[in-house]
Formats: sequence, structure tokens, C-alpha cells
Amino acid sequence: MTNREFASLWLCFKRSVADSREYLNALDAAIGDADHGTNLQRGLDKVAAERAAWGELTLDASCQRIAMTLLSTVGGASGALWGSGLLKSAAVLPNALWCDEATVAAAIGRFVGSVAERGKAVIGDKTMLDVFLPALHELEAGLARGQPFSQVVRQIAADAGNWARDTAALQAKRGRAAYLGPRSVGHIDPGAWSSALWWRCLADSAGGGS
Amino acid sequence: MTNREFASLWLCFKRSVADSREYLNALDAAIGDADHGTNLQRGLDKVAAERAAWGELTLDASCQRIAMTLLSTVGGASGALWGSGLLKSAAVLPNALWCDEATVAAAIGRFVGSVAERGKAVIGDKTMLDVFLPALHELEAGLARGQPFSQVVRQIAADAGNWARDTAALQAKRGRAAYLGPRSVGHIDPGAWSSALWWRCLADSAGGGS
Amino acid sequence: MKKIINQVEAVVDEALTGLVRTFPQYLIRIPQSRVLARAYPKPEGRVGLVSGGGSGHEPAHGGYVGYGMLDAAVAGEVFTSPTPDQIVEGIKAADRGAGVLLVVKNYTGDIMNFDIARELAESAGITCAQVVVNDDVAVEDSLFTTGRRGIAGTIFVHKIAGALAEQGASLKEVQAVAEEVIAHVRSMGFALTSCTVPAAGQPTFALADDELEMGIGIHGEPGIARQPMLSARQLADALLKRIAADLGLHAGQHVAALINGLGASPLLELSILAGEVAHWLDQAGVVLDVMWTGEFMTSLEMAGASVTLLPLDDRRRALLLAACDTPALRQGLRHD
Amino acid sequence: MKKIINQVEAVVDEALTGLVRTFPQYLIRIPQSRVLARAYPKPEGRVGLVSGGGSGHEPAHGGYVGYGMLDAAVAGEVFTSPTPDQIVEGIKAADRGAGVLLVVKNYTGDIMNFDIARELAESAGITCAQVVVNDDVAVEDSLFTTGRRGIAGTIFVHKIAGALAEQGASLKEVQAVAEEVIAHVRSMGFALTSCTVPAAGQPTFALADDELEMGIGIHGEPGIARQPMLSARQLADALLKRIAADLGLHAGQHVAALINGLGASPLLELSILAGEVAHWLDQAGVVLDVMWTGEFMTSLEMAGASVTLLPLDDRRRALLLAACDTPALRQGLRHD
Ligand SMILES: Nc1ncnc2c1ncn2[C@@H]1O[C@H](COP(=O)(O)OP(=O)(O)O)[C@@H](O)[C@H]1O
Ligand SMILES: Nc1ncnc2c1ncn2[C@@H]1O[C@H](COP(=O)(O)OP(=O)(O)O)[C@@H](O)[C@H]1O
Ligand SMILES: [Mg+2]
Ligand SMILES: [Mg+2]
Ligand SMILES: [Mg+2]
Ligand SMILES: [Mg+2]
Repeated sequence: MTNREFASLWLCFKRSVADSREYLNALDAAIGDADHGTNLQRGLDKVAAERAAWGELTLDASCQRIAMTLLSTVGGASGALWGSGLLKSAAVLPNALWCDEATVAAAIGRFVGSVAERGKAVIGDKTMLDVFLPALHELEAGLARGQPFSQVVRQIAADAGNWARDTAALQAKRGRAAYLGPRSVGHIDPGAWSSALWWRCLADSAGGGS
Repeated sequence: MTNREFASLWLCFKRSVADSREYLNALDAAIGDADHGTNLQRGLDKVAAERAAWGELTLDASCQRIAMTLLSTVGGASGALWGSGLLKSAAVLPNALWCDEATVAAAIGRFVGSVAERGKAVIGDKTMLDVFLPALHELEAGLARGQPFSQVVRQIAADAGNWARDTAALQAKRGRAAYLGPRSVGHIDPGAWSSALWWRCLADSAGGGS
Repeated sequence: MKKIINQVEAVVDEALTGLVRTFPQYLIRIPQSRVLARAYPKPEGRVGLVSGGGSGHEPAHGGYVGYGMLDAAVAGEVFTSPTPDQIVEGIKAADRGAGVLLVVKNYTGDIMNFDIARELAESAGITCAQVVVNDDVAVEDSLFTTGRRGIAGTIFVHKIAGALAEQGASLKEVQAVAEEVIAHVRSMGFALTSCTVPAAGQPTFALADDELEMGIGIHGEPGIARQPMLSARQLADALLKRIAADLGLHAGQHVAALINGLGASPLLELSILAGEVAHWLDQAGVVLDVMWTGEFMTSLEMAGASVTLLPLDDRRRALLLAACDTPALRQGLRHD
Repeated sequence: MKKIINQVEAVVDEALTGLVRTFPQYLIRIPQSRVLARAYPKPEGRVGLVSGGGSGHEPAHGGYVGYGMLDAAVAGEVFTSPTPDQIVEGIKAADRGAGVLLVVKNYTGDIMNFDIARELAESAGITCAQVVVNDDVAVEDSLFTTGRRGIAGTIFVHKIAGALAEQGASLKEVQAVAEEVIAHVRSMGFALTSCTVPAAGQPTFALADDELEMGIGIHGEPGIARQPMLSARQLADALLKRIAADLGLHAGQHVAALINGLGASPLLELSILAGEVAHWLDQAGVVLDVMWTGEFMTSLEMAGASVTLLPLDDRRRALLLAACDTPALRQGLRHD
């Protein structure tokens, strides 16, 4: 993955979140506090605004900057999880304009590990991990099978919407939605949905043209 | 007028106000604070509740009691005006179970004089006086012409609704509605409407059966 | 109508009970009455202050009974001025032998009921004086009508007259300073929603989602004009222009401001309005010595606010800043 | 959506500006931040207290910055916990060399952002301790979930820990008393209407005119059950039964109560609820030593309220009643 691809991943994510902002807020209104779209958009707008000043940044540096920007503008649960998770990813990414796909997978692995550690959620708790954990699993398995990165990621992007939708059946155990108890069932988790958007953008940016 | 007729006047007024309570509140909502029906009803309910304990009271005493009850339960502009006005009427009524019709007219005259003095309103100011002043005038003129009391009062009762309705065309100069300025035009004055109800009851109670 | 109440008829009575339970160190209720009086009355020989009016304006007026402000507050039914007998109870409770000042808001009902009460109290041997607050510049002040309404500016009258009374001034002096405040204090408000009088059961008026009522009073009555919604900055400008014109406000003048929520507008929004008022005054070169922001004189659960300005001289400023200790307003604590 | 605002993005920033303009004798804003700190910091060598969270809960938390309570408050976006860099600014502002206690409400976002901030502050050499308030008995306290929410009981934590810090206690002692309060304090609330997050532009949920949400939090999130409307007495009973059961409350116990309006419910209604709470406790033989009624921890313009009980011993009572002087809470004035 090149630094250009990395940047376009985040610009794509910014656009997707902006387009889905009302929907993400509505999902959060049902089982939380109606701000997930607003939160992510605020952070990603800042990321996009600062990007002009970056010039040609190495992967580790740009990941670090995105992490810090999200950490200091998003707030809430998603700000802490995305921000501190990306800080861990940055530590894996090289001080270079390019990295191989195994390194991308490792960076995502560190991200997921950090989110799980900080948030103490497991699969089925109705959080962003209900997209990120199966996605990471498929990524690692696909690469282990020798499938091309672009193909694996496109498949994940296709599945991610379903994984997100499947959270509707779950009762929330972590995050604000957990306070609703059984009333949280029947609604899609907003963080799972935005995570699916991120994977779609990864497929678009680094998955090679189709 | 006998003390029985006097009592039945007030019981009739109590029932009329209760029946019109929502309407009086709605009239007051348009140009005031939505409480005229509630205010009068609270006072008249108390009058009716206390009546049982009166026994055979003389006219001056029963008028005095009604005055004090309204003064201490109605509140607002109408409580002060009705209460202090009836106190003046009580001073004209005899310490007897009966009075002639000229005395009734004099008692109403004192009431109207008191309301005008305390409230400083004149005809056309969009208040209860826009019913009470023409009514008093017609009463005095009819009695002076030698018409029977019952006939005069029935005619007034028939006209009073129109006088009240005519207040809709006026801009309020006194009372809470005056703060609305030109916006008060187009709405009937609640106090004028309840005054028309009182005259209807007077006709029913003291006007002789028809 | 959804409200935290039991029966509509019991609203005022039960609210007074709850206030006394919350503030036993400040308030007692005169038995069989709707009068709240100081739990610890001021010394004999000081002027008493009584205010009151319809309920629905909480914390006014019971919330201002205490050291440095009122001695008794008389509560009527919701938006209905109290009856003369109740006001007399308030006057008696406030009387410490040096006369009692009645602070009345300019509404026909209040004026007439307080007038009757004053006649009764004076015939019972208590010297009374009365001042009538009429700070609402939305309403034209005309000799031929009832004049302007009294709204949130009343709180500054309570505070300043109350401080002087606490110092032992005479009834004449306390009345004079109250009249001085009334001569200078100006207010205006707006509503974003109506309110629902409990006994009426439905909102007094209806506003669309892009409309406001300008020049609203504190009884849910419609204002002077219905107009499209404005921003906080535009609201501050609309109110202050009118207040400033009425006051002849000029650069270099010192003022106190009161940003008063009408019931449902949260402090978050009131603070934004406060910031805009401060900014407007800065631009006009007016010196903002004191600003109070919160709910001081409400209109049930109406959304909206009023802004009050009081030009200050040294004496009024000192009395405004003097210590007071009441349920709703406390200031002047000394600490390291 | 009708609110007294300018742009939705500027709501928090402009509200902070307005608060500082209203309370210059209490608050300063740390430049380039959303941190409000004491205008007159406490002496060196005393423990600092920092709280914070999303905005929309005004007067929490900036309203509690001052003598006897907090040293700094950190404001996030509306209903969004503040970011770690802002919290670090708050910690720095509160640090007087004796360590800083962070009072956090139990929400995933708050916990994680405060955790990150604490790591940063400690690596910058400031000793921190943290307590997590989780007083909402509507939510089941389970090891397998996030546990209970922190709501209005937080104010009692600020007050009691703040009083002890002001006396010069150590960080350990201040943390211990805060944890003691947290171990005892219990709350529960209900909503009559939803609220509208400014950036979302529409109400978070819809309630019919005869429905309420029971067990509501303070972020407009739905409660634990939707049910038919109740009277004030029934509401008090529903909340207190659950709180009392959780506390194992018994006759003879002494408690403090907090009757907290969620934003749009006027003091008239809160007072009625206060009266019912007092009556319920009387019936149960529980001694009500202290009751506060008003708006302490709101949820924008939500109509509704919460009730909090804190069992008292002599020390907690003394700390609760100790003098304090903040924008939103002042007590302990001495006068004749
Ligand atoms: N403990 C957790 N672990 C993983 N993800 C979480 C956790 N808590 C919350 N989330 C995610 O964060 C999302 C909510 O984010 P957001 O609305 O921005 O923050 P907040 O809940 O603070 O308002 C949830 O939908 C969920 O996917
Ligand atoms: N100054 C006045 N003179 C005569 N009648 C008045 C005056 N002021 C008010 N009224 C009458 O009182 C009525 C309002 O009564 P009510 O609603 O009970 O009292 P309030 O205005 O105090 O709420 C008005 O409709 C009007 O007829
Ligand atoms: Mg959220
Ligand atoms: Mg009325
Ligand atoms: Mg009225
Ligand atoms: Mg949030």
C-alpha cells in the first residue's frame, strides 16, 4: 500500500461518513445518543482539512497524524477507540512511502487488538468489533491461503455490510447501548455500520481498480 | 327579589360558568392567560359549597358572603372586580329577605360603579363593562319607562350575548389583553362573555317564569 | 398535557409544600395560607418586603424570601394574582414594626388585589407602601392603557430594595430606591414555545417550528408579534436595540444584565444568549458590571428568555452586589 | 428544532464564552481549550478535582468549579465525552502539587478518554487518581456489561470530595471519600419528553402524550421501559422503591436527597416531586437531613427528573453541608 492509497482510504471514509451521517446518527438515536455520525464526521473533516499540509508523508507519520487528529476531535467512545487504535497501527507501519500487504494486515491487527483491549468488548457484544473481528479473520485467512490482497479485501467489503446488519439481532453488552438491555435488540450498531464503511473504502483504495 | 331568587341567580351562574369553562379559558387564551373560566369556576364552586350552611340569610348578608368568597378564591382581575363590586352592592341591599326591583337596580348600579372605579375602564375598553354598562343603562331606562322588571331583564339577557360578541371588534385598553395592542382585535373578551352569562341567569332567576 | 403533578387543583399547594421541605432553613409557610415567609425573620424595626403574584414563575417569588431580599411571598393560583386576604397574611408576616413595602408587578389583577389588601392592612394598623414594576419595553407605555407589564426586572427591585431594608433604612428610603430601580430597569423577552396552564390542559398558543413570539410576557399570553425564528445573535440584537433605545443607553454607561430563562430553555442556550448580550454591550461601549444568567422569573415550561438591563451608579451597584441568602439567590460568601 | 443558538457547531464554544462572561469572579477558560478552571485557584499543596464529560448537562460540570467543589471542568461536544488532550489541560489547570482526582461518570467514552488522558498526565509528572460514578439503579450492575451509568449522584461526589480537598486532605483521602460516596449514592430518572441534540436536529425519540420513559439516562438515550404516564406521587414511589431496594434503606437511616430536573421541567413541578419524595421518606421512617431541588445535571431540554439518595453519616453530612461557592451551588453564607 502506498501513502497515496492510504490517504485516499481516509478521504473515501470521510466522504462515506459524511454521506451516511444522518443514518449513523439515526442508528445511534435508537440505542445511544444520536451523535455517532456527527462525531466521526467532525474528526474526518479535520483529517481531510489537515491533509493539504502534510505533503509527502511516510505511512507511519500519516497514520500517527490521523490518530492524533481523531483522538483530539472525535471524542466519545469512537474517538478513543479509533484514535488509540490507530496509534498502535502507526507503530507497525514503516517510516516509508510504501509497505507490503502483510504489513497492512499487521497494522489492522494491532488496531483491532487495541480496540479490544481498551474497550473490553468481545465478539457478539454489538460493537464495531462485530465487523472488525470477522474482517481481520478473513483478511488473515485469505492472505494465508495466498489469495491476492485486493480480492480478499473486496470480499470482506461485500460481507461487512451483512456483519454490521447482523448486529441488529444482538443485545448490547458494551458501550452506551448496553444500558438499554433487551431494548437494544432489533437495531444495528452504529459503530459496526461505520466500520463496514471503512472496509468498503479500504477495498476501493487499496483493492486495485475492478 | 327574594333571597331564594338571589341564591338561584348565583347557582345558575355557577352552572353556566362550569358549562362554559373551556370556552371562557379559550377566549382568555387568545388574548390573556387562559384562566378566566378556571378562576370564576373556582370561586363559584366555593359559593355553592358554602351555600348549604347559610340557612335563610338576608339579602345584604348573602351578597356580602358571596362577595367575600369570590374575593378570597377567584384572584386575578375578575376576583378583585367581582368581589369588591359585590361588597358595594351588599351595602345597598336591605337586611331583609326581600327587596323591590328599584333596589336591585341600585345594587347593580353600585356594582358597576365600583368595577369602573377600581378598574378605570370605560366603555369600549374591551372588558366586562362592555356588557355591564349597556345592561345597566337599559335596566334603568326600562324601569324609568315603567316596563316590568322581568321583561326588561329578559330583553337585556337577549342582547348581552351580542354586546359581548361585539367586543371582538375592539382593541383592549385595560386588563391583560391590553398588552396585545392591535393583536387583541378579533377576539371576544372573556370577562364580557361571562358577564353576559350572569345577565342570562338574572333573567332566569328574577325575571319571572316565561 | 404531561406534567409532574398530582391533581391540577393541588399544583400550587403541593409545590409550596415541596419548597418548604427543600428549604426548611430558609422558608416557613404561614399556616392555612399560601404565604412563604423567612424561617428566621429579620430583626424588629426593619422594613419588611412583600412580593407575590400568580404561581408558575418559580423561583419567583418564594425563592427570593431570605436574608437581603424578601420577607414574605404570596402565591396565587397559576398565573392568577393572589387574593387580598392572602396578601394581608403576607404583609402581617413581613411586618417588623417599621412598615412594609409591597413590590407589585403591573397587571390589573395584581394591582387591584394588592390595593384591596393594602387598604385592609392599613386599617389593621400596618403602614404600607407600594411600588409597581413595569419593565417590559415590548408593551407601549401609554396613559390611556394599563401601561407596561412587570417581568424579570422585578428581581433587581427585590435585590436592591431588599439590601437597603436589611441595612435598616426607613420605609421611605426603601420605597425610594425601589422606585429608582423601576425608573431605570428595562426588559424584553421572546418565546420559542407556549406553555400549558395546568387547569387549562392545553398550550395557550401554538407556534410553528420556524416561528417565535417576540415581546412575550410571563403568563403564556401571546407577545406583540409572531416572526420567523432568529439566531441567538439576532435575538440579542432585537431585544437590546429596543431596550437601549428606551433607556437612551450610551457608551461608557455601567449596567447589570439579567438573562432569564422562561422555563424550558436550558442553561446551555441561555449561556449562548448571555455571551451575545455581553458581546453586543462590548460593541456599544457599555460596561457590563454584573450579569446573572439562569431562571429567575419563569413562565411555566415555556421555551424562550428575556433580557433585562439596569444602568448602575455606585449605590445601586453596591446594593446589587450586597450579600444575600435565599433559596434561589445566594452571594457574598467569604472564604480564602 | 428551535434553539437559542447560532450555528450547531459553535454551541459548546459559545456557551463556554457566555458562562465565563456571566461568572468572571468564578471561572476562567484555559486559552485554546474547553476547560473552565477557578478564577482564584486553591492554595498550593491541595488536591485538585477535575470532572467533565459531554456538554448538554449544564450546570454540570463548569457550574461546579469553585471553592469547595471542582478545580477544573472539561467540556466535550454535546453528549460526547471530551478528548484526552482537553482532559490533560484540565488536569494541568487543577494541579496544585498534591495530585489530582478525576471524577468520571461511567460511560465507555468517558472512561476511555479519561484513561488515555491520565496516562498522558502521569507521564508528564502529575499524580492522578480516578473514581467512576455509577449511581443509576435503572441499569443492571453486571460484570459482563459496562455496569451502571453515572448520573446526578455525581454532584454529591463533587461536593463531598471537594469539601475534603479544600480542607487539605491527601489525594488518597479525597479519593477514599469519593469512593465512599459512590458506594452509597443511588439515583433513577424518568423522561416526559426527549431532547434534541443540536447536531442531530431532531428529537432522539418520540413519546406520546400519555407515555413516559422510565429509567432514563442523561443523554437522550431511551430508558429501560416505556409506560403510561404517572402522577407525581406514583413517580416518586416508582423511583424510590427501586433506589431503596438497591440501598437496603431502612427506617431511622439519615439521607440526603437530590431532586434533579432534566432541563424543561419547571421548578413548580420539581417542587411537587420534592414534596412527594419527602412524604415517601417520612412514611418509611427515613430521616431527610438535606434535600436539594433544582437543575443540577440536565439532559438538554428534556422534560423529566431524577431522584438521588445518599445515606449520611456524620462525616458525609458535614462535608455535604460545608460552605461552597461556585456558579451553580453556593451555601454557608454567615449573616445575622
Ligand atoms: N467498549 C467498546 N468496545 C468497542 N466498541 C465500542 C465500545 N463502546 C462503544 N463502541 C462503539 O462505539 C460506537 C458509539 O460511538 P459514538 O456514538 O461515537 O460514541 P458515544 O457512545 O460515546 O456517543 C458504538 O456503536 C460501538 O460500535
Ligand atoms: N381594568 C379592568 N376593568 C374592567 N374589567 C377588567 C379589567 N381588567 C380585566 N377585566 C376583565 O377581567 C377579565 C379577565 O379576568 P381573568 O382572566 O379572570 O383575570 P386575569 O386577567 O387576571 O387573568 C377580562 O376579560 C376583562 O373583562
Ligand atoms: Mg453516540
Ligand atoms: Mg386571565
Ligand atoms: Mg390570570
Ligand atoms: Mg456520545
